[in-house]
Amino acid sequence: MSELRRPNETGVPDSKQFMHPALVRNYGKWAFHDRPRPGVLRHVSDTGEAVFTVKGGTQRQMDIFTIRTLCDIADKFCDGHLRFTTRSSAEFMTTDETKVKPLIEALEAAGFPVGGTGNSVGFISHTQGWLHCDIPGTDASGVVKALMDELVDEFKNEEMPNRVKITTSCCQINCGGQGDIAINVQHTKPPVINHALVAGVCERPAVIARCPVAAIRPALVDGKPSLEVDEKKCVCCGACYPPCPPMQINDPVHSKIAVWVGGKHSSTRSKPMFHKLVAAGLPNNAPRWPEVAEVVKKILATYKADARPWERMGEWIERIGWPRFFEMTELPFTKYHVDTWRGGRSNLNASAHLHF
Amino acid sequence: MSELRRPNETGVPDSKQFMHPALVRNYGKWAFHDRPRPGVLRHVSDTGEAVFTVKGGTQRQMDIFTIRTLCDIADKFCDGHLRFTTRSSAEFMTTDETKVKPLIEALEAAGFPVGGTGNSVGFISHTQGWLHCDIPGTDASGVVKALMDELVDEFKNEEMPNRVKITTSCCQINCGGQGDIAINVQHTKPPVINHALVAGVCERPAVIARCPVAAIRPALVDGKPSLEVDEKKCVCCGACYPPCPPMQINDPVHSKIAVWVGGKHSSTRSKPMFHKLVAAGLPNNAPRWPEVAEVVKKILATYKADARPWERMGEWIERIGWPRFFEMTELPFTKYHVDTWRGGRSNLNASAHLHF
Amino acid sequence: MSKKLPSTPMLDELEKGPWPSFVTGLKRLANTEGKPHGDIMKGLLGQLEHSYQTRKGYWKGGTVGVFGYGAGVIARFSEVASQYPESSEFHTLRIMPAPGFFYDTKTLRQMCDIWEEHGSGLIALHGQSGDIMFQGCRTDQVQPAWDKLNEMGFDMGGAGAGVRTAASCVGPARCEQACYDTLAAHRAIINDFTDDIHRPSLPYKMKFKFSGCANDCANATQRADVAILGTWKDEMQVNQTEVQAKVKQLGRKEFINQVIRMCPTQALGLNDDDTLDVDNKSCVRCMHCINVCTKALKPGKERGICILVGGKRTLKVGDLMGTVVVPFMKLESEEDFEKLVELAHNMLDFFADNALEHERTGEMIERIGLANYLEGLGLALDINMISQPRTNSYVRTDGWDEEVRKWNDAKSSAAE
Amino acid sequence: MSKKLPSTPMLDELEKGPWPSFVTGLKRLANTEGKPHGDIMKGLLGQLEHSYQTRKGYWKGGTVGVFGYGAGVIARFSEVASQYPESSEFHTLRIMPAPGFFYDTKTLRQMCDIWEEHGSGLIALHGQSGDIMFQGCRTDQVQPAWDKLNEMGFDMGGAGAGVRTAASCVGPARCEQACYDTLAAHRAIINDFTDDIHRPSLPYKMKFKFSGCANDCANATQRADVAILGTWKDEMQVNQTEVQAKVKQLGRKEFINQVIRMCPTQALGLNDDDTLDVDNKSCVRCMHCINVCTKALKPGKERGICILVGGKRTLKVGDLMGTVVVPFMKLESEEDFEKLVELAHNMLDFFADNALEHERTGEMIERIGLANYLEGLGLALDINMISQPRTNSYVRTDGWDEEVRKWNDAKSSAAE
Ligand code: SRM
Ligand code: SRM
Ligand code: SRM
Ligand code: SRM
Ligand code: SF4
Ligand code: SF4
Ligand code: SF4
Ligand code: SF4
Ligand code: SF4
Ligand code: SF4
Ligand code: SF4
Ligand code: SF4
Repeated sequence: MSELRRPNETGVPDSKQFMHPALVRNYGKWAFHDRPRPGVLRHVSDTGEAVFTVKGGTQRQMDIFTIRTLCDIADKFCDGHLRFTTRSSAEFMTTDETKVKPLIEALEAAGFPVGGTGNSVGFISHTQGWLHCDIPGTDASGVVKALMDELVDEFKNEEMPNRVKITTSCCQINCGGQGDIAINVQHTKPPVINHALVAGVCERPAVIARCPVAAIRPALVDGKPSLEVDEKKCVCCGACYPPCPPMQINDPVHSKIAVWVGGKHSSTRSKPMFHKLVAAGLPNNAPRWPEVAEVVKKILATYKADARPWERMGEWIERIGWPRFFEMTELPFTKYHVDTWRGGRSNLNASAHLHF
Repeated sequence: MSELRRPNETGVPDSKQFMHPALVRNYGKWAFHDRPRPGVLRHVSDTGEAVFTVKGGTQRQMDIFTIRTLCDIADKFCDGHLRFTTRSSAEFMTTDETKVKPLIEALEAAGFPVGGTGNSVGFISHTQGWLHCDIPGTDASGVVKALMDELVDEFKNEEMPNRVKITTSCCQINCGGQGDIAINVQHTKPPVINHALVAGVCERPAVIARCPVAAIRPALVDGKPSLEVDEKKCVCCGACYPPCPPMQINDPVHSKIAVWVGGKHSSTRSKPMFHKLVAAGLPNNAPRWPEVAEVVKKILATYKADARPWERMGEWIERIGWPRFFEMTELPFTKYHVDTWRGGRSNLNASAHLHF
Repeated sequence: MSKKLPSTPMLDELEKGPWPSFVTGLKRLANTEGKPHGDIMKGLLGQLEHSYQTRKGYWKGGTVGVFGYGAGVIARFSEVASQYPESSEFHTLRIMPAPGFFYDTKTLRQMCDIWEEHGSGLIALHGQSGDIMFQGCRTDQVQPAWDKLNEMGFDMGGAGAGVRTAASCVGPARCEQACYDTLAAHRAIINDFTDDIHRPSLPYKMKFKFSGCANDCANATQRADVAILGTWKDEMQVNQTEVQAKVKQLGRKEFINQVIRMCPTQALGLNDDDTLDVDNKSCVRCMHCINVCTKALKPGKERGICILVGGKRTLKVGDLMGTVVVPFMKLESEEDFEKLVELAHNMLDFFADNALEHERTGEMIERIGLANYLEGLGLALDINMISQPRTNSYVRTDGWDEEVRKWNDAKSSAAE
Repeated sequence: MSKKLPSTPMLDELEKGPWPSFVTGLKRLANTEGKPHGDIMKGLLGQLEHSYQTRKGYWKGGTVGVFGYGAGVIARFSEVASQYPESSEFHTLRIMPAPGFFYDTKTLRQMCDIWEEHGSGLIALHGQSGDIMFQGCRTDQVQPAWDKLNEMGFDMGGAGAGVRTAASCVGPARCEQACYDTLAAHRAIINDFTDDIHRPSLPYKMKFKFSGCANDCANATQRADVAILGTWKDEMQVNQTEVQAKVKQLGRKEFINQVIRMCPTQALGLNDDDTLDVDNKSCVRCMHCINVCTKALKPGKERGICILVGGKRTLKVGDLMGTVVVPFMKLESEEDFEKLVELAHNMLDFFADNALEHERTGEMIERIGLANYLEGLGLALDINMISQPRTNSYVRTDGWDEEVRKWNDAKSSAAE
């Protein structure tokens, strides 16, 4: 065997070498921007130079042919430069306004919808799912694709009150994070323990420590060291599963989908907000999750019709109130919506502020 | 000994028998009110009838001579009717506008300041103190009297941005409740246990259960059952003292005064708010507590100068931000201001909202 | 014959200044010859001066009561009785006033006379819970003083682990904002609970307070286990002409600042003709705009109460605000009032059965969860009870479909 | 020679519809002859279809790495390898892109070529943390693929209990709102932490994220242990002529609604001449008005960063947002950057020394208290770190005078 190569521990490369030259020229000198049309940004610098950005949606998990197609387009219109956004959309920059239209056409011809700017629905943040993760309850790529098919018009147009950030997550760990709408797996039954395997693979104290409600105890099963779960305490979070695969939390029927709304990272107007549970018990109905799509579309349509310009999902609901949100979206409200976790009392209505 | 009389278990009497007849006539028919001058309200009913209310400050803990003087005034101007407010001010009602001026003069001549309406500083809510309670760290009547002497002009005028509700409490139990400003005893050392007495008077398990931080343990001292306090854990709250007087929490030097601001019960605009610690370590300096008065006056003057119409103390500070509040009031900010109690993390700034 | 007035240099400092002085009052009582309060108050002034000098209190509790009742007298015995024997016993009688603190002078004078004869002559109007506090009574005078007060038509207030004396705002008697009859509700509830006031046997105290609107002039939200606040369900009443007058009075910019900008839910807009654009669906009945525009705006016509449960001060868990358990309920007919009283009883019973020793209602709900409390009381879950749904996924939801069914059933039966 | 494409009726459903289909991409790779990814992807499609049919995942973890590093490869072995042997090993290489996700096509094509040769041909641009994810590699191909990517000038990203790959918004490269150079800060910090990225030995993971302003396009506040956000200290820049133009464009009422009324701290007033009245002392730098009026308003000129610490997802305690530990710090000169990097190292060291196993920075701070964290880092307490002071009296304050002295000292030394 040949000698192994020592890595060049270089960290991240300098971005400027990859950047469109107009961005390098105007670095830190931008004066303002506007959006000539959905999917297109125009940033004007203090020097008067304008850069047009055209934004195209991708599937994130791309085959090399798709990436090469994007490169072809960048070579043709953007001097061989492009970038990706924090939401996996591809951005093509040019200083030449006349290139904008053909660029859009080229992207759309190649199957990349143009949009995702301003008050549109952006691409859905993406996790691994059955394609790659070792603990998923559903498939992220599939859910995202199915939903984006339904929402593509909202991606291509800017007709929402404000930007809509949707996230998906294939387990309750929720690598997708907070979102205006978050679509996450929610387990509904305690893990079924494969006792035969525990002794072999599981570092028991670590698993016991992982449980947020101290529901796991060491136990002897058939004379072998194993674990048992206090099913009354267990909140079905699945946190014990990654460190101990015999704690089988995933279930084709009982691992459901829940929809959360009103999360936000920005400190814009309101402080950042966590997303809030609105719908649960939705079936994990691969390959197109129609029940999930229906809920998401209903929420979006209601938001679109009722919210005011610049209101993010959570802000809109705070204004109109949760009673009206549930009324307009026709979602059922249950005791599970009432927070029972640590400090949950702070989510009760401690005021005479009432919405009728 | 004569036979004991069985009580008439009648509960509370009907108010209408005591009410000024104009109030009975217009009961539930009020259309609007205004304030012709500080200390005077005019309520107009749907029928067009107007009732004038003149409000006078009292010392709450009144001798019968004082009460009789109030009665004399009510007899002379108000057909023998009066009421007290939830803040112990006396209200005199008449339908005769010409009586308002002489009524005011009569009250002031008798030593009752007229005011406390609208955007003034109301009378300070009052607790028992050394006069009557069995656990006080200071005297409520004295603190209130000393402060009202300083604030009487703010009682008589309506020059504050909104109503100011001040409360005092002679121990951390805080019978005075939340206030725009709350002036409360704050103990700074753990209780000193009088072991000789514990065995005799103390129901030990009850006291142990009362401690919010589980700092009290049973102990044998000189062979007798007693208690001991883990001084590292103890938060000096004094909750163990009422059920067990040998847990001597009161100390002439270490029982200090703390000032809290921004509490509010109303759901008006903002939801109700708890008051927040701003100053502590003030000496319990009877008989006139000048250090406390100084802090309170500084806070009030700052609020008066800077807040906008209708902003309650807490709302004003939320708008301008705590940094500016401390800057303008020149109060020191310490690590003790940072909440460390259950859920205290929710009082940290979880946003990029910054005040400079 | 009688004792000399003690020297009270520190207290004397509290005779200075413009505010009415309680010390002057105490001295007035002490200086009166021929009444029992003369001596009592000399002792009291001595002990109080001693407290001021040493910065310590010298009262201890004990048990003193009246025949037939188990609470209502706060017993105080002096720890320095040897120095101040005249005030060695200084008990307080808590007596409940009429709701809204209304008096005629005849009644007040009669009370003064009784207290002149049997007590110290010191009366607090009123305690923070709402009692008339007759302060400073010798043990042997408690029963006679009580008998006379009771004969007048007044009853003992609460103390200890029972239902407490309630308080209510002035309400419809003199306030245009009152959305229900606070005084009647106060009376209806308290007079149905006299047994629980007088013979306390709960895990801990229980307080009711009544405010006619969200301004909460009775401090109910945080200071009552059960807070009953007025509100309305339909649209607020707007007189646009008066709105325009108000805009003129304040100026446009100031009107925007004080009204439009301060609405907590941005429910208000100012039309270009200076009329108001009210989005009643967003309005949370906070009262602000109505307070500013007393002539132009009023609560709606479909009025009633909301009930918040669990307010309390700080012991053990930190302060709690009450939280909504009944978002709206009419309170007009006799049946409405009966329903309210019944609900109050259910609350008390549930508290008695489920709270731990020295646990208030709010702490109990925090421990068992709101859903269980509602179920225990048979109250319907309502979205107005939360400020927002849960923000974490730590919950076992396998009863989801069943709960959805319940919600839908409740909705369709409400629609019927 | 090569395998048949498996039947994938469920996955085929995901080829329908307008959005670019990853299934089509997978099939494209599977259908390509003469490249290793042809077979790998046939296996993968088979296993994925099996997952869809049975609604279960079939990957398990393991340990695979590259020479010299302890992390960066996410190992995946199939539990159904007997049925789909071609994709029985399907590891991911996490590679860090340039800050801001900038590429030229040469670089991207080169990456595609490498992955065509050594991997499955599937690349995710990008992972939620910010990595380029080269997904689907046989164990024996990991090292050669890595060698080539590394030779290109790219380095391995984070995994496990170490510093993770960072993310930054586009920042000054194409955004007028950027209050500091996100890309430079990202690079400065990450390139000083390569050892902690590549040889993880912390109690748990640690993430940095960089956003140029409060809009937080990098999702730093909740998704990073250390969030670095741009802000400003002086007054915002206002072009009143452009304000008037904006009022005209939106109409007065709409301008009030969208700008004045939406400011979270009522810092804005509309003057009668349609100019803006900005109360910079009340403004919290939230960006809203600036976002609406991109031409009229700008952040101030005294720009810098604020640092929030403790954001994370839900495990064990529920989600946490980062909270302020440095309200303002200049980030312009080289020394400024050095100071930032040093601070980041202190944060890491304190975390390494004080966190429990599997405890994130936010949980640690919650456990030990913010004051102790600040003290550990030598950071000055600042009022911007709290949203409000404590609301309960449960604290032992006998060090009050000492703390006051510290505050006053700090204040007077700042004034010097
Ligand atoms: C390109 C991108 C940054 C990057 O480095 O990749 C970006 C770019 C811009 N963002 Fe963003 N944001 C980008 C992700 C985000 C995210 C994070 C995310 O999407 O996951 C957020 C925070 C989301 C949250 O709160 O959870 C974000 C919150 C904002 C906001 C605040 C919105 C709000 O009202 O809360 C603004 C302000 C605005 O809308 O004017 C903003 C504004 C902008 C502006 C207008 C800034 C500027 O002046 O150039 C940029 C044009 C966006 C457009 O397409 O209209 N951007 N922006 C990201 C595009 C993502 C995408 O493809 O959809
Ligand atoms: C008389 C009294 C009720 C009673 O039954 O005794 C009362 C009477 C009125 N209150 Fe009050 N409030 C009274 C205690 C309170 C309290 C409780 C307290 O003082 O301890 C509060 C809640 C305090 C809190 O939030 O902690 C209270 C919060 C309000 C508010 C809301 C203020 C706010 O913006 O938060 C209003 C609305 C307003 O100011 O227009 C209000 C308004 C009013 C109005 C204008 C209602 C009306 O239309 O008649 C009354 C005239 C008051 C005046 O003097 O200007 N009243 N008001 C109480 C007088 C107390 C005193 O002598 O100072
Ligand atoms: C007299 C009064 C203060 C006053 O001068 O007005 C008072 C005085 C006492 N309160 Fe109070 N509380 C008084 C209103 C309150 C209030 C305000 C209210 O009712 O609106 C509160 C806050 C609200 C609440 O209920 O939480 C209050 C919260 C407490 C607490 C703390 C309860 C908690 O859960 O945190 C205690 C301690 C206890 O119950 O063990 C307490 C205990 C006491 C005791 C019994 C102290 C003791 O353990 O011996 C005091 C007797 C003093 C005495 O010598 O008369 N007092 N107490 C008030 C009752 C007068 C009346 O009947 O009208
Ligand atoms: C690949 C990725 C999702 C994606 O498709 O983009 C991912 C995938 C995994 N995450 Fe994640 N996380 C990814 C970004 C995130 C994020 C978002 C972010 O970084 O902004 C979060 C939320 C923020 C945070 O850090 O809290 C996130 C929160 C977690 C957690 C929960 C941590 C917590 O404290 O609550 C875990 C569980 C753990 O660490 O034990 C986790 C664990 C995992 C593991 C390692 C599951 C496991 O224990 O085996 C997943 C490996 C999947 C795989 O097969 O590759 N992942 N994970 C993201 C990393 C790609 C990249 O390097 O660019
Ligand atoms: S959300 Fe869960 S299943 Fe999905 S990638 Fe993250 S850890 Fe894996
Ligand atoms: S699923 Fe969650 S709550 Fe249940 S045992 Fe596992 S870790 Fe504990
Ligand atoms: S605050 Fe404390 S000392 Fe004062 S009356 Fe209430 S219980 Fe007694
Ligand atoms: S003072 Fe408070 S914290 Fe200290 S021992 Fe007593 S009850 Fe416990
Ligand atoms: S609470 Fe409302 S109804 Fe009652 S007095 Fe105050 S303003 Fe009037
Ligand atoms: S009552 Fe309050 S919430 Fe309703 S419109 Fe007026 S200010 Fe807004
Ligand atoms: S976070 Fe701010 S600076 Fe960065 S891209 Fe978004 S708007 Fe621009
Ligand atoms: S930046 Fe935000 S807080 Fe500051 S004035 Fe604008 S809207 Fe208000």
